[in-house]
Amino acid sequence: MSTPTLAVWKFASCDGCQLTLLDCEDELLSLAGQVRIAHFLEASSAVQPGPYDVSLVEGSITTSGDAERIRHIRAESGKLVTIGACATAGGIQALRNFGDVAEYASIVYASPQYIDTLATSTPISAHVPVDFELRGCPIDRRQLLEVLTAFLVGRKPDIPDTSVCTECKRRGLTCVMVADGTPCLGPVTHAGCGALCPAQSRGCYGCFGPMSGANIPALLPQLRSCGMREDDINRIFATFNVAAFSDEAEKDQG
Amino acid sequence: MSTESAAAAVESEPMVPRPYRVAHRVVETHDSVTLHLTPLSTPLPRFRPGQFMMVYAHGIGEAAISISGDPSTQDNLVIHTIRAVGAVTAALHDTRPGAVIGLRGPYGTSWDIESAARHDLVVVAGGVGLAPLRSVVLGVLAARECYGRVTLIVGARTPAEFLYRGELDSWAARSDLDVELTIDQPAAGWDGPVGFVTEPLHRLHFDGGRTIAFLCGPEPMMRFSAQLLVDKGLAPTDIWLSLERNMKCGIALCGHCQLGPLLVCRDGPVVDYRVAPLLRIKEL
Amino acid sequence: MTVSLLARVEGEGALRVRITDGQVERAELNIYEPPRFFEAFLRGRGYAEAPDITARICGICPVAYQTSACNAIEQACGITLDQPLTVLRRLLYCGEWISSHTLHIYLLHAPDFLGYPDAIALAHDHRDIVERGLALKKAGNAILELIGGRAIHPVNVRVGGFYRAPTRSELAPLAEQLTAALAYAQDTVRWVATFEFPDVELDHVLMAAHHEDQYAIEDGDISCTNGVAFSPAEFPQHVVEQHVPHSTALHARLDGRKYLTGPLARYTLNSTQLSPLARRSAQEAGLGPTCRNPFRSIVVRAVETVYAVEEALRIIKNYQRPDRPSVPVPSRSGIGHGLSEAPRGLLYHRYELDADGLIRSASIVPPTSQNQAAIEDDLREVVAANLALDDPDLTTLCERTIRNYDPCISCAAHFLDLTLERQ
Amino acid sequence: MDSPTALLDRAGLDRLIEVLRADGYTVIGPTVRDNAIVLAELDSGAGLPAGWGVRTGPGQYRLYRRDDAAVFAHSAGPQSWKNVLHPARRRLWSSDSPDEYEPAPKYALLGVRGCDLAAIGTLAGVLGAGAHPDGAFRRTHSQLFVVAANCTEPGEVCFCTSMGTGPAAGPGYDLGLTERIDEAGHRFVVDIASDAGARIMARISHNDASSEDIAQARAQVAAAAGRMGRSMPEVDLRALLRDNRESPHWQDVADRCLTCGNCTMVCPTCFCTTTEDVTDLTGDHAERWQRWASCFELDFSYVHGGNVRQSGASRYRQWMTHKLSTWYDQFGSSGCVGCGRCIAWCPVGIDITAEAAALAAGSGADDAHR
Ligand SMILES: Cc1cc2nc3c(=O)[nH]c(=O)nc-3n(C[C@H](O)[C@H](O)[C@H](O)COP(=O)(O)OP(=O)(O)OC[C@H]3O[C@@H](n4cnc5c(N)ncnc54)[C@H](O)[C@@H]3O)c2cc1C
Ligand code: SF4
Ligand code: SF4
Ligand code: SF4
Repeated sequence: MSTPTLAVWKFASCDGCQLTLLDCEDELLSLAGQVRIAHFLEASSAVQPGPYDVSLVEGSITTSGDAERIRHIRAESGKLVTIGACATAGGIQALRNFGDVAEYASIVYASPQYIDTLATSTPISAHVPVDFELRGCPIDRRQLLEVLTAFLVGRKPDIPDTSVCTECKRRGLTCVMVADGTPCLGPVTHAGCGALCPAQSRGCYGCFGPMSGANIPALLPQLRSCGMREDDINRIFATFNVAAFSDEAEKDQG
Repeated sequence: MSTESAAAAVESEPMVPRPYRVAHRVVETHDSVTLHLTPLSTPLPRFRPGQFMMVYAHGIGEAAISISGDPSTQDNLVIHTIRAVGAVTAALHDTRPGAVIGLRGPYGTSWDIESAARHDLVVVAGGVGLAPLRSVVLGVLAARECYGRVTLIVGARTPAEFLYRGELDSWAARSDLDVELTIDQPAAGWDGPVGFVTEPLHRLHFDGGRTIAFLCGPEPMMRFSAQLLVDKGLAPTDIWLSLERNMKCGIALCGHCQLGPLLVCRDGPVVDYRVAPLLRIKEL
Repeated sequence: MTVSLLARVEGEGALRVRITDGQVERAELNIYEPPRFFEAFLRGRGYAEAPDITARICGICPVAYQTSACNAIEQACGITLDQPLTVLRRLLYCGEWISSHTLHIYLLHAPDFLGYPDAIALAHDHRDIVERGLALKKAGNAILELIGGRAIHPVNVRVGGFYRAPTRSELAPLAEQLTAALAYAQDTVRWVATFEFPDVELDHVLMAAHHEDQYAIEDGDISCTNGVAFSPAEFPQHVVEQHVPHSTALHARLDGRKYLTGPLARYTLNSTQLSPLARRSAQEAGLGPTCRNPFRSIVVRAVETVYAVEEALRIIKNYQRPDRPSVPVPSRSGIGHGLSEAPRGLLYHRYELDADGLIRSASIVPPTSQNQAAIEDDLREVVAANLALDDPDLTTLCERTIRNYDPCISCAAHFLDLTLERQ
Repeated sequence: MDSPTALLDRAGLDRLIEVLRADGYTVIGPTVRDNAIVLAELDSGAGLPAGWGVRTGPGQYRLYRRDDAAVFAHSAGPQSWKNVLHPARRRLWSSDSPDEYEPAPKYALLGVRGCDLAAIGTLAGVLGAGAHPDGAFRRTHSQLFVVAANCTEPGEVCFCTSMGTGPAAGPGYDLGLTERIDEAGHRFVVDIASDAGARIMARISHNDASSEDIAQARAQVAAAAGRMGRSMPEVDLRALLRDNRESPHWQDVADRCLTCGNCTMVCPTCFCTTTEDVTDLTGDHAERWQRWASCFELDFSYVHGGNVRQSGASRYRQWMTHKLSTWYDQFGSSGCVGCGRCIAWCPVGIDITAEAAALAAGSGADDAHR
């Protein structure tokens, strides 16, 4: 069997998710022994042409040029895995989907006439078929390794689509919502981080986006009784996974 | 206490797979193969028809797979027919002779062909549902004289999707076995009956009280067939079907396979049709 | 000549140089990063959200964003941190310096000096060296993970301090890892000192944070090599950003001049405040009290890594769990300015808050956009001095020139436009 | 209840911990961490939650300072003995050493209440008593030393009386303590229920328990039975749930339920697990792990083609019906012991007793709401 090739691509994003790959200090060199890293600009100037067995895609689509580029990448890729909230849900920049882009541009740029950008920030899956979506802002290192190993050996990645609460309890943490009255989005948020925030006595703020079938309306009264105001609640759902949470909330309404 | 011997301890580690070698691999259909497996260490206990094994593909995972071999032989061969639908089954499907896979089992309840002696039998299989029922047919044929009329009805989506095609033809050629093959939709080169297994079931006559039915296939197929047989006078306790639920352990430890009061891996997979009210409840 | 995708920089950018009749007509660093509009999103958000939101501007230096945001908002709300909390913040920041510097040294920059396309190829021939780098980087990440919860976008930072302060015994295991890391960091200085450095001296004004008592990391005032010094609140009066048409990037200017922030600036302005060990390392590596050779920035980063590891060890040794993890922050209307020394240079934030604690306006000036004008200037000079080289060699040289600055394009992205005409 | 008795003072309790540790036991008991009383290894009696009490309610748990120094006067916290006996994650097998297993730790459990002692028995019925028992559970369980604590301080969400598991600890312990604090001091009436218990007690200086102390201890525990914060409706719960599989009330609960799985995780008897088969990057080294799973997880019921239990209603029904009804069919007992954890630790305070009452009331009317 020839060595499988891995490519890493970037769209609108912070680089954090691809950095996660370089943060696999213990595994990086052995990974490099298992796969040929054929395209990873953040790490290498040696670029090899496609096709690639596995492509990791970071970032969201925010320009027409990028919408074109992702199609090429899809065509060159065996498995295409999106990494992170940007690529999977449009990221924080998807807030523009709910606002006026021209106005945003004028806030940031002195000469907004130079700026040409799509009115939306959309996930990769809105443009091309995706084989696997890895959640998180940023993704979790262990989950990234799990997905890579699973694809290398042909296994189904063990990435449970359940609540952060299940991880919180498995870790033996005390619920911050019940014991401290701290608002927490854990019950509606996709597992994967290992309940990082509750471990720091903080409520989850949903950076992994909603789990499937999240019952968001049922959580709202509890958030209110933990002292959140209506606009606080609206904002906490409208951050790193704004588009995904608002889709999930719509499903609950419908 | 820790004085337990290591062997005894491993005995009580029921989640540890036992290595088996793929001795022989038969391609059945475009997505199904039959694997003949021989033990590399102490063989697992003998099986009864309808029981299953947890089959492990190295590093990929486990799947519950029925045993399809002949219950009347005394060798230690384990036969499985596997349809590739996901990661584990695809990996098992792709193994080659010589490869080593892991087995745990046999687990679960069985089709009690001994108690069915002196009865007429009707065996109804849909798709891979024929895999466990092959053991029933082979077991019955090994003691054919003990049974009354034996009817085998097998449905598949297309002619190319019948398992054990050669064997089915040889069974069909026997005078002591009525074999009815049917496919879902008309297909070129097929001059047999077209329709679901319920068609022949509907057409044929069965003596309620004298007949025992063994069913395996998709759940709706089993429900319709069983209901038809009840309508034809069979008692629910004479209709035996094999259920399928998510299984992680196969030994009543993991909780995944619950169907109301039943742990399908332990109280099933083979159950009688008194299970009907449970099957009717949505999302149970 | 166009180098159309820069490798081994954070973010994606391109460099374009136009040479007409043997003259460098244009040298541009184009950044492909689509705009993400952070300043716009921040309007109307609660002040407490700023650290988490701005962290997402850059995955390489999230602590820098979180810290500058906290500094600015704490100033706006009129609070000061308890001393132990400031120290904990510095410890967290040391983690980011160690991890980010090591990333740059081993994975991005060193391959240039040794003629490898990347660290993986380097590991083929020198596995022990790359493993040392990874172990050092891991020690930095261990600090970030222990205090922050995770290395990228830590979850434990809040305006006013932390959500939870670690206990002394939780920190203790870090000391062991860092003690080993200190040796690796010193070896790193020795290693990079053996590289060959072209002889270049920059004459830009250098600007860095400066703190009276310590090598400035998590806070400070500003000082410049031309003698100008000012407080964070005066930053807008001195630094003005222009949206220049030729590159569409916002270029920052200090009192109308190009300037540079980053390791060279920090070292040149503050090197006397480094620990004796770090100073000794610097000396052994051939650095004087100042350094203006951008190729040697890799040595400065290595020296700063020694310092950050030592500093982290010192803080852990003296650590007592603070009485409270954070200082309460009452909301009030006001304006606050905050800065800190991101690994790549000075990072400035300014927020205007209303009485309910909502952000009315935000502005962020990251190091890369401050340095961009100077980088382009350098490029032009490098190209002009090396016109004789053939295209591939010139390309490599230009890339190296850019990587000297470790430009973080993600940081700069919210100022930059993708749809530059390219031909 | 005719076992021999003794009286220990507070220092005697500390000594008990010392002696158990000296005997090679890892002593697990209550201690304060992160605003809750959790179960963790105790180095000494100093780790006990002296003077801490808890106030609980649906979705509520708060520590408070008591005005005495009681160490067992608190009801169930976020963890149960399940965390020790059936850990959240455990390696089952490794391809490198397929025949090796880790030796079972020797645990002494300190402060096990009646409800929780019953729960340990229930778990043993599931994991240790079938045709293919869980080896690690069995080994750990078989060498347990259990110090029970009869409950004198039931909480707002407790209903062990309804389930017949408390407040007095049932059989299955080695030593049973009843904590007493009055003018005569802080002391524990000890029921010595096993030879192992007697051997340990023989090494600790103690007094005889006066008949008055014994009588008062018993009376205190009996009185606690009347102070349960909650109770189950007095109907045949097994039949109630069996007959209500298609009740519209399930949808009513589903509207409130987050399907987050907290109730199953805190439940001392919820035993469900998922198997993870993993490899390293090379694919050569394979391991099998087990972790707690929850019937609230969507893919818990996955079969090729989809999940059997999609709706929140069906998942809540599965959980509650299993606890109160189908557990009898499967394992011959109730799956619920009345500890109240699922009520306190449900982030939105769904109350199994109130839901049972609503089902019993027939229509599944609104009185299930708080
Ligand atoms: C008692 C019993 C006997 C079976 N006999 C056979 C047989 O003889 N031949 C055959 O081809 N198939 C049989 N199956 C079905 C087979 O177990 C599934 O197709 C297989 O588990 C799918 O696993 P996968 O990893 O390939 O697929 P995926 O779809 O990737 O499944 C992932 C996981 O979900 C679970 N799962 C998915 N589908 C099922 C299912 N239908 N039943 C139980 N768990 C499931 C398993 O834990 C599996 O590992 C039987 C199932 C049961 C319960
Ligand atoms: S998902 Fe978050 S961490 Fe990942 S690239 Fe986007 S902003 Fe960065
Ligand atoms: S702290 Fe949050 S994640 Fe943890 S159990 Fe409570 S609600 Fe769930
Ligand atoms: S707890 Fe929530 S916000 Fe925190 S890291 Fe995990 S998913 Fe993100």
